[in-house]
Amino acid sequence: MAGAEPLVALEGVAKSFARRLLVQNRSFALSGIDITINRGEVVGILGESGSGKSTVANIITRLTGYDSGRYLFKGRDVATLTRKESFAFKSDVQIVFQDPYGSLNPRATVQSSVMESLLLHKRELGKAERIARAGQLLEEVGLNAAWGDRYPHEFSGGQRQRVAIARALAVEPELLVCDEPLSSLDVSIQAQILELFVRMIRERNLTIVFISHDVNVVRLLCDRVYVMNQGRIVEQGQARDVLSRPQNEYTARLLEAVY
Amino acid sequence: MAYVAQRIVFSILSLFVLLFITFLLSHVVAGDPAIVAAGPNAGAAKIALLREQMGLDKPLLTQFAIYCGQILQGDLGTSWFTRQPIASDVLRELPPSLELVFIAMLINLAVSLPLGLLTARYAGSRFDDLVRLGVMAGAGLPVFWIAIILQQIVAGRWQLLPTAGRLGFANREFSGATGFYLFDSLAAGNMNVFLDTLAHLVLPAFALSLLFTAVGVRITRTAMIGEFRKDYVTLARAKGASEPRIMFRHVFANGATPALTVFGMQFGWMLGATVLVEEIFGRPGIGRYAVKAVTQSDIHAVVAVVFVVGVVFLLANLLVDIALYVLSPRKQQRA
Amino acid sequence: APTGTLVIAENETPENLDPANATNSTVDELLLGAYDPLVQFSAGATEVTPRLAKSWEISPDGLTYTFKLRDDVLFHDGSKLTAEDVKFTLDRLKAAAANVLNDMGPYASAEVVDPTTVKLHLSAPFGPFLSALSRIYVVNKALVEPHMGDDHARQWLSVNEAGSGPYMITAYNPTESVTLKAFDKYWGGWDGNHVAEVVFRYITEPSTQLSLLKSGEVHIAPDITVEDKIALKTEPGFVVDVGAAATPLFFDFNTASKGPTGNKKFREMLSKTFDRQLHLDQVLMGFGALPDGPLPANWMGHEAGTEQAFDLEAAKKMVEENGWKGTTLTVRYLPAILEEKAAVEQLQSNLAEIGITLNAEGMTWPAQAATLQKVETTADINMIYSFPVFPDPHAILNATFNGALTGAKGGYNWAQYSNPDVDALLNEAASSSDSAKRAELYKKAQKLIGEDYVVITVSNPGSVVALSDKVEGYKYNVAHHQTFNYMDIGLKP
Amino acid sequence: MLRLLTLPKTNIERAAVILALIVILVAIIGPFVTPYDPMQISFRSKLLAPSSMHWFGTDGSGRDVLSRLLHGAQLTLSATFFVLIAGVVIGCTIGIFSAFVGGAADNALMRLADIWLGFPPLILALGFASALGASLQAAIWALVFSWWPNYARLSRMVTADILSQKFIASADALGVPLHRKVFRYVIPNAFDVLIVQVTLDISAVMLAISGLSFIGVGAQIPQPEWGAMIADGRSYVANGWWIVLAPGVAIFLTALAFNVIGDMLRRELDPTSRRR
Amino acid sequence: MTHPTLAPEEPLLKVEDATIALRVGGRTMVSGVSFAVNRREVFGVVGESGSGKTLLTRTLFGLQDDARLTAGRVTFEGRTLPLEGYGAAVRGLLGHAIGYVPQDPFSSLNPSMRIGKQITEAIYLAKGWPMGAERTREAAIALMAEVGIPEPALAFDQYPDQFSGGMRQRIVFAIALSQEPKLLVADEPTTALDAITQRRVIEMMLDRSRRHGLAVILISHNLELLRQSVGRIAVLYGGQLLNIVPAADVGTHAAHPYTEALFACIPTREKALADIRSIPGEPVGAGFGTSGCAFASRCAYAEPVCLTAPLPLNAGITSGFSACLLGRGAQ
Ligand SMILES: Nc1ncnc2c1ncn2[C@@H]1O[C@H](COP(=O)(O)OP(=O)(O)OP(=O)(O)O)[C@@H](O)[C@H]1O
Ligand SMILES: Nc1ncnc2c1ncn2[C@@H]1O[C@H](COP(=O)(O)OP(=O)(O)OP(=O)(O)O)[C@@H](O)[C@H]1O
Ligand SMILES: [Mg+2]
Ligand SMILES: [Mg+2]
Ligand code: NI
Repeated sequence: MAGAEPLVALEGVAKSFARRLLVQNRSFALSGIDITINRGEVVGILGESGSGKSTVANIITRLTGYDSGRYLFKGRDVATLTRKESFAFKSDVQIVFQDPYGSLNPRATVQSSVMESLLLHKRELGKAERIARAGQLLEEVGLNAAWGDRYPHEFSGGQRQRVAIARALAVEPELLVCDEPLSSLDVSIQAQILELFVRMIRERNLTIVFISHDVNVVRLLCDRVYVMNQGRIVEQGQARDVLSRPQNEYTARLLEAVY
Repeated sequence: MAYVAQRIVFSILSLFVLLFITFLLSHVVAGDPAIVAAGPNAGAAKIALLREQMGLDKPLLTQFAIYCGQILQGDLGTSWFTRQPIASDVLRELPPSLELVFIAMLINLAVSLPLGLLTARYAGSRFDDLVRLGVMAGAGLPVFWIAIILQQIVAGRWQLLPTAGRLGFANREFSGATGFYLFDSLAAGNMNVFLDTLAHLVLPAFALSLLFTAVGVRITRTAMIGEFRKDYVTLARAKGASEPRIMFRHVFANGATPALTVFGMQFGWMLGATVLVEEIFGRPGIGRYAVKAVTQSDIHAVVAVVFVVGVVFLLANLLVDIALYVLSPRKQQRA
Repeated sequence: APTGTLVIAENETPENLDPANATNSTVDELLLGAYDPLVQFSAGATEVTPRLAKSWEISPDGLTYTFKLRDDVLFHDGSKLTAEDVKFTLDRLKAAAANVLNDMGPYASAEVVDPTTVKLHLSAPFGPFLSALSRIYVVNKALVEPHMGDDHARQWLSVNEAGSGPYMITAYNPTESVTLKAFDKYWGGWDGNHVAEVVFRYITEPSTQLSLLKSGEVHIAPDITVEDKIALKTEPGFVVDVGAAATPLFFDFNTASKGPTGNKKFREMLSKTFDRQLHLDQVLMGFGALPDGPLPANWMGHEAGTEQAFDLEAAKKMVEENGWKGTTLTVRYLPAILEEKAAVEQLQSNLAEIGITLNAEGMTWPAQAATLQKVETTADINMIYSFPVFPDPHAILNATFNGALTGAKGGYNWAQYSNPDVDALLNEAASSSDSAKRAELYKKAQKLIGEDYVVITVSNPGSVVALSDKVEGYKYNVAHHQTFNYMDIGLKP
Repeated sequence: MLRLLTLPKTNIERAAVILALIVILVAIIGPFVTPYDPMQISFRSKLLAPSSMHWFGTDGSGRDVLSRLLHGAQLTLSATFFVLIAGVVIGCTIGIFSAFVGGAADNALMRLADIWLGFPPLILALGFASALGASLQAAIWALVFSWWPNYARLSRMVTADILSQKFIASADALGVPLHRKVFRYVIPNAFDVLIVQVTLDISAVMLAISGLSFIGVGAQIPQPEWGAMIADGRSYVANGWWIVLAPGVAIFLTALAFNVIGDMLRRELDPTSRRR
Repeated sequence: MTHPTLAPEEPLLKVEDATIALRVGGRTMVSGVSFAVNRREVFGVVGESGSGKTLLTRTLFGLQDDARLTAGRVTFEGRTLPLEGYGAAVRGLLGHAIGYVPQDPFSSLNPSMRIGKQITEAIYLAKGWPMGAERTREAAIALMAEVGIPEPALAFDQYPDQFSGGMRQRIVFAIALSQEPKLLVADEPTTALDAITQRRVIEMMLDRSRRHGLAVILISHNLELLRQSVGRIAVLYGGQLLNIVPAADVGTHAAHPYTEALFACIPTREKALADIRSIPGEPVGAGFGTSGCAFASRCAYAEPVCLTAPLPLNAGITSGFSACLLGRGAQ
């Protein structure tokens, strides 16, 4: 992919959370990180709890801002996007969260949750078409389209995660950010969703940022990996290399601790 | 200490909100305060004079500043009804009410804490169901109604307790330095008066406390039940600690803290609710004074009561919070 | 020597102790024993008798009254009462524009002749002047003067007592109780059976008053319900005293109103809508006299038949003829007084039947008084008792109907009624001392008032008081309605 | 409404639901089914003890207590519901706004609500009512005035809780516009918590209104508001205990019924007791 | 029932055919569970979320109020605990004989009690005050040092909120160990901790067990963790105990089909993507309420009999066992 423009480029992005009003006691979530994601890549971000992984995900999807540095999306600095372009950006980048119980509106049927994506970003579709598309998407992620009029609480965790993925895919994003999509699922379901990801990566031309603290999953799924610790990127490179011959001392310790 | 400072700052802020509310009541909602202050039968000239004296020709913000200044100097205005400085009226009426609330609070705590703890421990049991029904019933009883009924039956029909007043006839001469008869009588070593005061307090305090006790039990139960679900209870059981030990050594201290914060607030609310019982039991007090003032359209006196009750409320909360903070070992966490 | 303690229940708390407020019975009953007036109406008397004044002379033109004072009167602080104190008292009341002076007519000034002689000057002759003086309580100048300030010592006298009467106010807790103790150096001496101490306990609830009376904690309970009083009549240990009161209760129509009550015809209709007989029978349970016009029927100068009889049919016809259906009126009254409430409910109920809505606003006396300061804030109908300060037609008619004493002018003419012919008749009657002539003038005035449909005289209630049978010497005093002659009362052992 | 009938688990809850429905029904049709005119004075039949003619007796002015009770249900309940609805509308607008803007404005608003909430509502209402003049309307507004912070705080807490959930973040990632977020996401999800709280508050508000009427700053004669009826009857407790008893029991039972229902709703609807 | 001759060493804890039902409603949540833990053995229990691991252990050790043992036999150190009044009987063993470490280190310490106090309280409850306050304190401090708390003397007087999750979990261990129990039950003691801390805590526990001869029941949903840490693993699924398998046999055909399938789901160091195979369908939770094998609906080998036949009761509870109706995975 050399030469091609990266899809996402974070350059020295930093972010801190103010802890308390007045008191100058800032905890740094991120301190000046650089991340590049090329089209078609599956990039893993590894790190322990609190290392700043979710913050990166939120910055990439523009759910949160950053204090300094630059974020280039398809070469454009996102800070310069107009309102309209910002809205369009949202159909290019989608996110799947960890907690399948919180990531769907409990008061909307799963079908309408999926259709909402279409309603907002595929305005050209009529209602019947939207319903058809939603059914199609549900089938694609391994759910029965006839279940569309059910509410999230009628589904298991794994099924909800499938709905969340269908909802994200509905707008046909170029980049899918997955923030620990497996970690709150049962072991046997984790494997199912993992297989779903593998299939999607194969079938769709998706670029994926896969955030996880599970070294083994990242090893299996990702091309490239960033290892984070305390808001910094401590190591990066091809997944195979980094995870078998870690250069960084922290990475080594992490790998060693993993069962 | 930062926590204490923060609480004090918050209380001071609250005081200003309180001042703002009372200012609103007396200067905006009630209409022209000069007319109100002048009282009936005042001529136009007097009203005009008052208007100037009270600074009512100035902008509202200046008026508010003047108002705050006056009140912070302890000047609550003059009652056109009793013609006395309201501050001295209120100071006279406060002790009997506080005494009443104090006893009602004791009843409340004495019932709520153990009952809350026990129902939390035996949540879901028949006993718990029964208490919960009692709590919901208690929370539905009109204070003034139960006061009338109690007075008629316990004092009237059974003659078990005195009907009305603060002291029995034989002790009518009694007076003390603080106005808190319970305290004054003890200080004077007069057990007779002490018991008499107490007897006169039982019915009104009980009537007053019912509603609050119902809420108190519920809150204590909720707080305690949360504690019982925590793993440290499991760990204590696993250590082999006995149930009483778990309840009193472990759960109680942790669950009582949030409950006590609410009891602090209840103190103020109870003081407000004295309006419903004092008149029925013919007791002097801030509640009766307030009702009187309302019916006399003595708006300044009413507003003063609102203010004073608010201040007592703030103080009670501040004291409870600081006490909890000082007693609590987990200083970092609370700060 | 006086012994024992008399406890009296009272439903309304006193505003203050200021003699300037002596028109208010709750205040008056405390001052009655604590202060001395120049002359007094004793319980049962129809004429004034000497008190501080040993004797008096009236100048032939009726403009100067000269009083000879007793020289053995001591104030409670031990100092001697002199003519200076009398002058000071009246000067202060005048300067403070006190309500008690409303009934003093054209009183002008006081003059000290010598320590035991004081002259009072009037700007015009005024028949009931002596009677009116019975409410002027003489204060101790030496004590009060330092507190005059710019409020004429109102604040100080509100909580302090400076009198010379048989009893001293020793404890004043206005929401709870007031205690008076016998003054052992009282000039009148303490012969006979008297109590050493009087306690007023302020108990709002009639039912509580009843309980306390029954348990012996109070000796006199005036405010329990009529039904309870009737029940007590037959109960051993209690006495129910019925005094022939002269305190007519009025519905005052706002005659100056721009609303419906400004219309005489409308008022005519209204004045037919109240059944006095029913009120007397069922609310007062027969305690009282059926009113026939504003003056009690046995009073000098009473004119019969000036007011409309109850005739709801006729009223209904008038409403229909004039298209008054759907009118909404407001009445203000004192909810603490059960009779007032019952009367309002009765009127509401009757008016509802003929298609008129009557909203009621319960208020207290001073609050209601405050609304009378302007015609615009005056309700369509106000309820008011006339408590005549002395038993003379003037005390009722002048206070209630004189255009100079409208509510807007600070008086008790709450109908805001102003008829120059009536005013002239009342003034003429006041300045005369010829009884027959006065009676004639008052009759004329009543006719005119009746033709203007100013008020409905609701009732002439008796004063019904429940007492423990230990109480000896209680007597109803028409001139001091709703008070108690505790200085004459003794307790049976 | 139908759902309400399927929720009760115990006999007490069933009884409470039935009682509440009866009370609401009475509040709606009560004024039309009174056996006697509730305002009609009839001194000749005053203070009659309960009998087959007058089930709950008559009061000091000879009015049928049952008729007044039935008529008063409408007055009492409509006043209560008005306070609650106005309180909810005002409180929730402020609360939801506060949660959305966050930051200093949020902080200030919530501190204000905290402080406001602290003051004894009865006293605050008393002050307000006396400033406005005594009437049922004044009492109602006085209570709204002192009640809104409850809902401001609650709705702000619930909204903040909802806003912190991931489904809001996914809505943000999709670019869901604000109004849709408020009406499709926040309000439906906050509804259950609010309805539980409102149900539990019914008794408190009802008690407060009748308390204000009792001390004379609420309903005026001849309005048969239940608290005012108690105030009315208290002079007669010695020889007309039923006048005080009937409205007191009515308040008590209504409050109890709504408390039980509130408790039941909390069990059934409150997400904190349901979420895993 | 007649017993075969006991092995030379009798197991420390023996659970036979334990059935657990909820007190309210009486639903059976866990049925027919048998296993035995030998002295000094580290015994693992694995199962997906909701399979009943916590419910089983908490009920067995008298810590669950709302469930009870309705059938079965529990023997501890050769003493059989009566089924009637089981809770009270087993509570008598807690502390001095059986220790328990709850899952969440953040709530398992009393926040308003100094941690030293919490440890000495445990010592007092297990042994009284045989050695006096001062010695007890020293013992507690020594123990804290042993579980790896830096500056234990200082920590003694501190409150729980002054410690990180890992430290707190060590303190909880110290509390349990201070009573010198014979059996330690740890319910997912490390799931709330990050990977590095997790490994440290587990190793600390294993080390302690080795050195003091402490028997441990380690509950986890992490099969890989157990495989590397314990000797035998009991596999729970839907409230049934399907397999007791030596750790070495996990991932081979020597295990129950579920154990095999579960292992196939887990990405490990060694596996390639192709080695990962998911189990179709949704896991059933404890108390699923049908007869037959709980796993039958998802099992690749299932035959009709699996849906209906009662599971075999396990006799050989001190070694391996497979509940497979088709005889798979049985030695
Ligand atoms: N809204 C916030 N306010 C304050 N601090 C925050 C906020 N969000 C995150 N942080 C802090 O920023 C740091 C990084 O958080 P982040 O959620 O990005 O970590 P993470 O690697 O995703 O952790 P996890 O594995 O637990 O999800 C943490 O120390 C966290 O406490
Ligand atoms: N008191 C109870 N009442 C009803 N159901 C319960 C109760 N306790 C547990 N359960 C149910 O029993 C099943 C087993 O729960 P348990 O907590 O034992 O599972 P677990 O294997 O420990 O899972 P996890 O890995 O999530 O801790 C779950 O489905 C749970 O919902
Ligand atoms: Mg994260
Ligand atoms: Mg568990
Ligand atoms: Ni056997």
